[in-house]
Amino acid sequence: MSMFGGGFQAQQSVNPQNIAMAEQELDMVTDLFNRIVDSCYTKCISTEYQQNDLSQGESVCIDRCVAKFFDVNAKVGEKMQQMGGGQPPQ
Amino acid sequence: MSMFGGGFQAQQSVNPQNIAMAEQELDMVTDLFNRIVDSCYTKCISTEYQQNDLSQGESVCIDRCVAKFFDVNAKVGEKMQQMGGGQPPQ
Amino acid sequence: MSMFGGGFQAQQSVNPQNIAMAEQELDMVTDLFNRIVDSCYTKCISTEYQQNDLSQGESVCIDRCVAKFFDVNAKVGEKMQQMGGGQPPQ
Amino acid sequence: MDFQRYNQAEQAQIAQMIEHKQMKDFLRLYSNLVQRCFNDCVNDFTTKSVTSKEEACVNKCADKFLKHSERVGARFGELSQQMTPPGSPQ
Amino acid sequence: MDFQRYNQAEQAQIAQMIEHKQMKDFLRLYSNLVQRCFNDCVNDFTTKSVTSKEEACVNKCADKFLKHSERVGARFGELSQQMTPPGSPQ
Amino acid sequence: MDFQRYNQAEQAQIAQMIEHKQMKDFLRLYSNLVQRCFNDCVNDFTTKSVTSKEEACVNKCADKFLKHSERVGARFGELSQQMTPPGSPQ
Repeated sequence: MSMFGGGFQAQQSVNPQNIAMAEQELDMVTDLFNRIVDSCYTKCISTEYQQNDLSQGESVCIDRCVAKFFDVNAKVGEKMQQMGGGQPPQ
Repeated sequence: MSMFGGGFQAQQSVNPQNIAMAEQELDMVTDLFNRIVDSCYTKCISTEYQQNDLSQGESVCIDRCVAKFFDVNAKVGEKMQQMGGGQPPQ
Repeated sequence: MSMFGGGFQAQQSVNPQNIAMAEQELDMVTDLFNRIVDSCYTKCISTEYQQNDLSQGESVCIDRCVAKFFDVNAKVGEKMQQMGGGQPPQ
Repeated sequence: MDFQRYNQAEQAQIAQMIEHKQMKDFLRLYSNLVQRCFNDCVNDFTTKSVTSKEEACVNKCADKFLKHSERVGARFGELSQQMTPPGSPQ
Repeated sequence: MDFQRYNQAEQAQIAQMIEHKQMKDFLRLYSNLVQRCFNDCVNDFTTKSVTSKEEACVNKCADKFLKHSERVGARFGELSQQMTPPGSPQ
Repeated sequence: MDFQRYNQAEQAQIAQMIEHKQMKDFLRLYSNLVQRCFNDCVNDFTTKSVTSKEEACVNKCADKFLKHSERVGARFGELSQQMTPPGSPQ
């Protein structure tokens, strides 16, 4: 029996850099999602609040807004790689 | 005498989950406070800045604004518990 | 040879409080920079986006905007020290 | 997001991190919702309690906000899967 | 907030965390104040230094902001105590 | 910022922290840029893809935003050096 904690953790070593990388990736995706929720709410949702449901127009607007945000995100990403000559993160 | 640090810390064990829970609670309260400061400033404070003190009207407005924010916070909380069938955190 | 990691780290002890202080200082400077980028963009940059370069007027505006933000930052800092009787962090 | 490239011990730690962040993300969604609906719906500070008109507005706003977030989440999931993950063979 | 349910060792660690966060919260209040008063008061970029009119405005803004935060804090404290803490007997 | 007062081991750890934060700061700049240019340039939700007019706007916006940040950075560096660091002899 291992003296240093449970057998499972001892068999494989955790590389803290991998954990940090996964965290950064996760944080980026969450941040992107939150920014889209925010921007598309402002662009698409009427603040008159006359009904509890999304209207047909609001729903279509959200779908297009999310797609366009992804588009802009990708285009800006390409642009910055060209400028900086940067490598995409592996 | 204990070999592992001061006697006090050694007598009781710290449950990291409890610390994490306390931190989350603290962060939530701080976040709520900051949002109220922000919203009520926009709702109540005239940006003409003609005097250094809060006017009578501004002071009354702040008091009501804080009370109403708590109200809305509680009502939305109830609503989300009904929808999600979620339990309030213990 | 030391049993506990590289010889270098073992020679000097790291005071975690120093690291925390350095981190706080770093975060403050970054936060200040981000707020200036944000405020001065809103104050100085025309959102018509008719050209890829900063106009002469925009460039001059940015320079003055940054200088004035530093000014306001310093003046508010002095004011708060007078009020609180607080010491500047060493 | 694809965490297959990490070993089991790392994946276990990442899963724990995700769980921890989900709670944080939920609390953040909730606070954003409260602040947005408060800002959009509460504008009368001649009363100390939320009026029935304000409450009705908050209710519709909360419903819309949640449905909006859900719809953004659905589109986000679809579009994320379509994207070629960085570093993968094309 | 009531941390009585935690043991002494945990409470000591929580107290340390609170102290650390208080510094952070103060710095954040300060930066928010600077940015808000800059945005509201500084609009003339024909000069490089803050004008006396702008400085007077910043002074009043800073005073109002601090008094506002204090008043929100007082109401916040009262209302927090009135709320039944979650998990306590009713 | 001057980290000379720390010992070598501490400086090594601080350097690592700075490197870690630089990546985070870059990602944040990038997300801010995307959100701002999206908000300023994309307003037509009758189409699902970004129009050529929107794309041209995003391109100019991204260029301006980067040049703006660079210019703020240059002024920021100059002004930071002029400031007497707190705690240093006058």
